[in-house]
Amino acid sequence: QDKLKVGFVYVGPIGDFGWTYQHDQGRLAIEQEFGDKVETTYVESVSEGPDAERVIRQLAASGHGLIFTTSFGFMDPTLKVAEQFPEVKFEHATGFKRAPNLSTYSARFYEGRHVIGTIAGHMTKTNKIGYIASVPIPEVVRGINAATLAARAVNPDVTTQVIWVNSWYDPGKEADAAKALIAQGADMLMQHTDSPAPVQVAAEAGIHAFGQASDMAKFGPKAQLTAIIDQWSPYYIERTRAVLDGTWKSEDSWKGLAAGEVVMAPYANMPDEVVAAAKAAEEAVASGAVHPFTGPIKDRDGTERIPAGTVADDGMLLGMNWFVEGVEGDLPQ
Amino acid sequence: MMPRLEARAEPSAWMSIASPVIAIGLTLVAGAMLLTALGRDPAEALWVYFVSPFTDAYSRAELVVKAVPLALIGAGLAVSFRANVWNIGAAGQYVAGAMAGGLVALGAPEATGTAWYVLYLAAGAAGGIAWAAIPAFLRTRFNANEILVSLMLTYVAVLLLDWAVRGPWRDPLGFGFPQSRDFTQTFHTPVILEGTRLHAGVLIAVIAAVALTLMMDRTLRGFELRVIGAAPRAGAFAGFSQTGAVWFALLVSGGLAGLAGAIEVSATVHQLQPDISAGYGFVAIIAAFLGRLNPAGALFGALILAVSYIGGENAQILLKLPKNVTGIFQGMLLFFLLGCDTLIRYRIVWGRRLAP
Amino acid sequence: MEAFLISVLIAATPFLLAGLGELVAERSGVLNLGVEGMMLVGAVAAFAVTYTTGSAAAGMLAGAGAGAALAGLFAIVALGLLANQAATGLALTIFGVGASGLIGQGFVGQTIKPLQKLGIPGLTDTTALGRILLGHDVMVYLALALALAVGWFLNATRAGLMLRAIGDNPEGAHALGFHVVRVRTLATLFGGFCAGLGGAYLSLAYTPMWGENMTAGRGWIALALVVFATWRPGRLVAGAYLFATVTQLQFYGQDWGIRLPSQFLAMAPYLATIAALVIISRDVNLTKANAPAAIGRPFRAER
Amino acid sequence: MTDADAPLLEARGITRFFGRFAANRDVSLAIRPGERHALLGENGAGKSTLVKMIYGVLAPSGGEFLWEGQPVAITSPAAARALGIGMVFQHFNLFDALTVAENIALSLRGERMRGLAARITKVSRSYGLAIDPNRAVHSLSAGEKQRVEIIRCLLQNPRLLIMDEPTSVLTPQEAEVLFATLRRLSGEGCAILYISHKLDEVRALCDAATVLRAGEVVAQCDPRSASSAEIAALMVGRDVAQVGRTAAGGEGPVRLSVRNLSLPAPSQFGTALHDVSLDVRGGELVGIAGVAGEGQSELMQALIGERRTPRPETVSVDGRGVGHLGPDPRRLAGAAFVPEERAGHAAVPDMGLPDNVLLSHHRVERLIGPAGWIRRARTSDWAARVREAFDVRAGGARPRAGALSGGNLQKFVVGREILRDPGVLIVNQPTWGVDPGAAVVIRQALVDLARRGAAVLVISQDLEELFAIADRIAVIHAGRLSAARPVSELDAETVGLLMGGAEPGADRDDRLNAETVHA
Ligand SMILES: Nc1ncnc2c1ncn2[C@@H]1O[C@H](COP(=O)(O)OP(=O)(O)OP(=O)(O)O)[C@@H](O)[C@H]1O
Ligand SMILES: Nc1ncnc2c1ncn2[C@@H]1O[C@H](COP(=O)(O)OP(=O)(O)OP(=O)(O)O)[C@@H](O)[C@H]1O
Ligand SMILES: [Mg+2]
Ligand SMILES: [Mg+2]
Repeated sequence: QDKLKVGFVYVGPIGDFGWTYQHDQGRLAIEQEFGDKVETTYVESVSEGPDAERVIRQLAASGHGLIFTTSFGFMDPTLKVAEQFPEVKFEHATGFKRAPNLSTYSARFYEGRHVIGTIAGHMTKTNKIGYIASVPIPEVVRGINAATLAARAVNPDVTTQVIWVNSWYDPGKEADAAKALIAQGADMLMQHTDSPAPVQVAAEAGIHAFGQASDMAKFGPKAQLTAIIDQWSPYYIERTRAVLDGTWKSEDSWKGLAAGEVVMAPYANMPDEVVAAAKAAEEAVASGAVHPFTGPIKDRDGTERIPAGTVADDGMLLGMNWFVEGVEGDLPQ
Repeated sequence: MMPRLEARAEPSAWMSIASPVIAIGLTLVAGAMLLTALGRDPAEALWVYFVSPFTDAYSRAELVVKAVPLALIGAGLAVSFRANVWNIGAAGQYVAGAMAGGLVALGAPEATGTAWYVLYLAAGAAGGIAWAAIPAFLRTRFNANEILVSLMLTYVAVLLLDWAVRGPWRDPLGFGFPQSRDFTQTFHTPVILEGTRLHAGVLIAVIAAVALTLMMDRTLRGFELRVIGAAPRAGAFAGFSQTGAVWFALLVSGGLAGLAGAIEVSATVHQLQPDISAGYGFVAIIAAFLGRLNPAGALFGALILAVSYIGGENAQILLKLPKNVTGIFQGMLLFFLLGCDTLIRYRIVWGRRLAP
Repeated sequence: MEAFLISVLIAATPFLLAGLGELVAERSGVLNLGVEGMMLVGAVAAFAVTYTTGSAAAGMLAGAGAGAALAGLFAIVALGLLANQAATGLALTIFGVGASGLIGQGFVGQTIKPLQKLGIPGLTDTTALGRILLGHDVMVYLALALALAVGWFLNATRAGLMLRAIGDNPEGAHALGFHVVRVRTLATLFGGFCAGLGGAYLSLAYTPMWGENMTAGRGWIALALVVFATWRPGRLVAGAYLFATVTQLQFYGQDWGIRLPSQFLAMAPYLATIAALVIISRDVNLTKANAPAAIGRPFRAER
Repeated sequence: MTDADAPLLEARGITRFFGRFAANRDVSLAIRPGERHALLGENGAGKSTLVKMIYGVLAPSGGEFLWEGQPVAITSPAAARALGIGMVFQHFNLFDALTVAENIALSLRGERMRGLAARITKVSRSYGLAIDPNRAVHSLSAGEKQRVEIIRCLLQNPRLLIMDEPTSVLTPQEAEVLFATLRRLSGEGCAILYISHKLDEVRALCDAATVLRAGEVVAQCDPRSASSAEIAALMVGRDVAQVGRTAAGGEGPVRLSVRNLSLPAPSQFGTALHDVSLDVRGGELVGIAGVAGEGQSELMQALIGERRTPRPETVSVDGRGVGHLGPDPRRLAGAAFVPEERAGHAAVPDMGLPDNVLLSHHRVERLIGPAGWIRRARTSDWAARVREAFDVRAGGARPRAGALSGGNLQKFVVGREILRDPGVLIVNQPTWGVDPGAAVVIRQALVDLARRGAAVLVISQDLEELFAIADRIAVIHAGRLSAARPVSELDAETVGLLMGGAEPGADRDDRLNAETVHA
């Protein structure tokens, strides 16, 4: 009878096949793992404005013992409710405010970007990567930079063309942006938006693309080289277990390939030697042998941001708001 | 035999009270059918939707919190629609109001004192007014359709806010995330019930709605708007200015939407971020119609909508019903209400009436 | 440039389809603001049917039918029960968003084969003009054909004449024995049919997938286009292409090095719409000439 | 198998309810081929209702129609047209945005547009009703619009032609052309069912008449052998009084003066005003005659102040230039107005009578308190006084203006202004569509007001009315106003010629030029 109720607050619909969809996969994994011992609940499409606090509080008040709030904008409301419900454990994704009963977590997606950058560097013939970017926040900028650095490490002539679509999810716009990038000569499409539309466009145009958030291979079986999958299940299962065991404590988790939170979809549509290079890159990052942001790194104005021989610390990564050399496109300051 | 509508000699006073009740009843019935089709127990689901939001003090306070912006905007829209001015862009005016307020709150981090808070609210209203002035100007000067202009400006306002909180107003300590600095305590709308989020905005909403109702029913200005809305040529005969009415209607509704934006931000999230509007501007249109285009009625309409929202959240939590069901409920409610309002002026007769 | 023009042609198609439907409805005196809702329901129905049957044609029809079904709801409330048309249309949009999301739940993340591209071997691939003008899916041409058909219908047929007469003076048309409500209902259904097709185009061709709210405001733009076109099909075609051009500019513009915050580029279509509205509307004679005099006005037949 | 002796159309016991109200009760009448049959009755007697049933627009609640002796169900206008029934409606039934040919095509089934224009031209020539089939209807004058309606019927080779108050928009000369057409048609065997309030006209044209009162047939008579007074008495059920007139009082001061008023056309559908000048003295009632659409509404708008001129002196009230001011200051200066259209212009149909008093009196009668607060009690009081003084009948204690019958609403909007005792009263179409009884009340009130010293200006398309009440008459044509001449110097013939634009400087070509300049 002592079921643990686990609540999730989503920013989008579970039907976005992207960010929220993957979190919901994590929720389902909890149910799978713990069966009768847990009960899960979710509230979708909660706007990051005034409604969030009420929803989170409602979950806390209705007997949920562990609550995941899965978007940055839920940070302050989560903190506020956490203060009111000290016995409830809270987990906030991508934020930076913690409390004794509030943990934060995120995933090092840029590690995956390093891998796809490596692949793109090998595969591109036009030396031009098209990058469909959602909104200019450090998370997105970091991904662009990681991919560009890795690609240029393989092939110094590569440039990355960024188009902002100002939306995390708008299939039409994403498709239009993809076409614009292809028209500009890009033969590799990367995206930091949630819909599979760019992969479809790539498939149609006969070029290659990388999926985002989930494996989008079926939207372009010939086009997708790999995808960076958000794999929240290991973390969700671990944290749920911790609550069940009574070992949960507040911490900041930022794991990547090594922990299986960032997973590369099966490598496809590339020569074996590129697969090998991709696997090597993946392995190197996972083992810690390579850090995607290892100096010397200059921003595109030529200023040295990371000196030779050092790696970027997490603080720098979290606040990254400059483009490395080789990135083309606007970056609002 | 096909049903026909037959005009009543005079609008039915009884139906004008009964119509919303019937509409809600029909929504419940249709909702129950939908829930049954989804394989849920309709009684339980309807209880969660429509009763559970009233069961504890916190939820009741939340109902009001949710209703305040809807009521403020809805009351203004009621005035505007009555004057036959179709301001569909309240969402944009709401955002503009929040931004104008933000200009004060972020620009004066050191400020203390109620005067500053009042200035903040005034700026919010002014922001909404400024944004609504654009369709007013284009309509009166160039005859441009205010429905479309105000609607398009909503997208523009949202993008402008997006740009501001990612650009010039971005919190330097916010790790680059799209949000402004927190407003200082000076610019927080005071909470009036400890332990809840119930804030003083509700007083402003009630005062505004009552004042607007009195204005519409009892003053020359309201009469003027009603005449121009009902018979523009009679308005010209009376010497009322059509242009003036368009300006007034848009500025009042825009000002209230702007005020709602400023209040909401200062009462709940305490900072600017891209997603402050939560669709209020659009939904407030329903609130206005639920209140039968009467500003005080918009209070009632806003409350009903708040119930449907919070009930919808509860249904997700307690019954794991998808969010979209809430949208369907709202759509149905509005359909039924509009349909039932017809009965105020018409009666339904089956077949031909051969003798009285 | 070539890709830009191709993108414009494709992006214009959903606007054109939905706009033509609304144009016919408005010409009969019906203002249905529910285009966005009808497009969404059309999109989800088309996807669902294509996914389950594998037939894109069946999907198209289903999308159109679903749009028409929603329009039928509008007709009952606004035409049958004489409710305020603006409010009914808004309700339709709210309802459509919810209903499409609910229906679409099981179809998220599923794929279908995109709509077949036509193309004339030899012509389509070899020349730039061939690539730009030929080799699109059938809907691109169908939308243009529909524009021609609507133009012909309105201006050269007796039924079109009757429809215009009803939009101009329903009382008079009634006294001549025309079935005002019936014709308006049909026009409304046609509007829903076309909006549904426009939605279907999004989920079958533009981006062959289903996602909640995937129309992203295109229905509202279609409404604006009708006013922009001063209720004339020919101008609607021009407007749709013009508008698609501005929309595409926000992406190609970033490419072409227009250094503006992307938000400002994203505003461009909306600002352009406003500018166009102002230019068109300031000439009262231009708007009045084709504006249906009785638009939005309820009509009740007494017999 | 038609009965040769049977009437062309026979109505038997026709009844029609609107809700509980019987607009027609047990109405029977018969029309023979070639007969010119008048349908008479005061406003609301049920004339239009009856003919709409004959034309299939409305369905009877009871009774039956016989066509050549056989019972028929006329279920739609198309069915009526198939039988050979044509109808010219009381209120024009044309589509402004369409051309003449398109308008006509709409009522002809299976007609090809291509040949139609030629047929229209042919028929219109043969009946002397010239019209250009390709013109847009909104650009036509009222008389021309009516031609379109008539030609529309003629093209169907009608066997029964219904005309509902066709002459209210025609000059006497145009009416003559119409009568000639109708006589010729009936000579060809076509029956005519003719509705009019103008009894002289009926007596000259028709050879049979049915009189309705309150929805019931009260008499059948031969109009040629009855006097107008007798017929009027049958219609109203009592003798109709004449307007009592005393001679105009001596030369009062000029209270209303219009000086060189020119205004461009408000839209492509409107008429421009050219250099209009006129003086009305206290104690005097001046009439402006003219057929519909010659600038009356535009003049009225300019006089009310709905449209203004930059120069104050274009319109003066008691010597004060108000041409640049809106309606309220003009009212404060002592003027009062009754525009032509009662529902929607002079009154808001959806509002009650007190609110409709407020409409024109809010400033002048101190119905507004501090801060714009409406003085409810005073306003209601005002409305009650109007109702009492002018015998405004309406159901319910607080009726909407729109629920009043046309005549009663007209009495209300006229009474509302007269009760203010204005120094200047300007009225457009004071008794349009109002029955003889109510018309007398209104006309008498206008005359009395003038005799109390006010300047009264009456714009009317009804010449008989103007001759009955005006001291001087001017004629408006194509936006120009002729000099006002004393009635004693005028006769209907002269005025009619002026109305047709016969006099100097104002022929039709000129009007067309004026329109293109301002378009
Ligand atoms: N659409 C309607 N619905 C209900 N009642 C109506 C309607 N139209 C008219 N009436 C009723 O019928 C009566 C007569 O109205 P109407 O305006 O048609 O009369 P009329 O022919 O103009 O009469 P009058 O002789 O006074 O000019 C009024 O009492 C009114 O209440
Ligand atoms: N649609 C309607 N609904 C309710 N009452 C109506 C309607 N149409 C007509 N009536 C009423 O029926 C009565 C007869 O109207 P009708 O129009 O036939 O009168 P009429 O004799 O033609 O009068 P007029 O001389 O003013 O044209 C009027 O009292 C009128 O108000
Ligand atoms: Mg009448
Ligand atoms: Mg009549």
